[in-house]
Amino acid sequence: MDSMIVLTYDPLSIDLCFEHINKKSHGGNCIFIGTVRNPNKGKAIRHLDFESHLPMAHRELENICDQILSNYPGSRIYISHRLGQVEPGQIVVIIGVSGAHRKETFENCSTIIDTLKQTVPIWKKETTTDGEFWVNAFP
Amino acid sequence: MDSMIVLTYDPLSIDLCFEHINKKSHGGNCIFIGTVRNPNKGKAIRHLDFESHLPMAHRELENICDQILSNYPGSRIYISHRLGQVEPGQIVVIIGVSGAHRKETFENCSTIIDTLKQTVPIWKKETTTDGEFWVNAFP
Amino acid sequence: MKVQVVAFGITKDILGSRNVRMDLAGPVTVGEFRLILENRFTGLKQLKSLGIAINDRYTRDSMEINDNDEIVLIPPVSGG
Amino acid sequence: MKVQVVAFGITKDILGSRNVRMDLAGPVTVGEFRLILENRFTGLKQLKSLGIAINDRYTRDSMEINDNDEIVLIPPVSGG
Repeated sequence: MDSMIVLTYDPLSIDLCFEHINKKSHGGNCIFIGTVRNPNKGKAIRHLDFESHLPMAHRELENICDQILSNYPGSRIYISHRLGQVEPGQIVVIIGVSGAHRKETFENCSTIIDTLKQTVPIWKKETTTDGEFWVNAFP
Repeated sequence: MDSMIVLTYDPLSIDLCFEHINKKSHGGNCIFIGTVRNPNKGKAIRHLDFESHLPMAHRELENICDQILSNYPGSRIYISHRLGQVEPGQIVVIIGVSGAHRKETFENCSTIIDTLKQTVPIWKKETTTDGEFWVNAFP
Repeated sequence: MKVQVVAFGITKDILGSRNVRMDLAGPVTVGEFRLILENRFTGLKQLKSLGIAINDRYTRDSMEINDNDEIVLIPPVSGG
Repeated sequence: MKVQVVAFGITKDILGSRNVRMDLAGPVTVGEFRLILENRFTGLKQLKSLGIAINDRYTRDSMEINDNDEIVLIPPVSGG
């Protein structure tokens, strides 16, 4: 299986990501790890809450993987995103890509996180010392 | 300490890398992991052997870190490279970069591994089923 | 015609519930449905965008809504 | 004038040893030293490049070598 997608309320694991993407015929593995930043844009973050519409999120993430695997056959991809409440410093998202050439692993890993942020039905609510805010909801 | 450099005969640890670079004020962490590829360019690899001139390698890696930290103050950088004999599938190098913005973590991580391969006094000998070869020695 | 509306993110707060059952009079397109919804829940008008999926597929405004469709509200996403 | 040569990577195989002690007659630049070395160890001529560091600093060919310098041979690097 060349791609693995994990949407979970449990803590994410970088080791599981590397275990999935590491392949003897590949020399390069790029992993992006997004964590809860505090402060964020000047606001003191207490925690974040993530929710997702799981069937559509899975399908959208599979589309992203298929797109990359069709351009870079044999790549391995691991995408995991945390759901529920996440504390400052904890991991929100792990994207891992392995491939024969390191340049493409950087590019594909970067493309996946960019696309995930733009198209995948996952929503983030910030709880700050000033209250609760759904991120990116308003113009 | 914003940068950490580890040149070691022991197995490398992705967890130690993430532990060093993860910082609450940073949201983005990019980690590149290079492993021993087998086969490599059509040759069946038994193992690799790495040696280094440690004082110059450390100084050169510190220069690379200083360069990035002067352009992106507050970034955290972790560079580790394995020495001695390394088997197919095992980790040779781990480069981790964290920063406020994810774009720069990808770019800086990619720059570090490119520069390491070009300038740092580390040498790799391939032991294949055909014999032993110092990589990149001849035109 | 009855439809089930499922609201995520900020739309759940605006509708006051994850699931809202609605009665629609006669055939309605996605575009018309969005207007009906925005009139009933005016907070929706302030969102940066409001995608509508039917039976877990993204839609165009010209698409017809059918009886018993599950309509998912997709406010601006913010994963990662 | 005596210098200590330290050979890494393929240069260790060509010199037959990690450390080689050499006697040089009179003042010698890095460029001249490279020629002396390549004449004694002809395999060095085939390398893609051969950097020379003195006391752990990279050098230019015009630099003078001093008595008791440690001279490090840097064949093409291949880390990562």
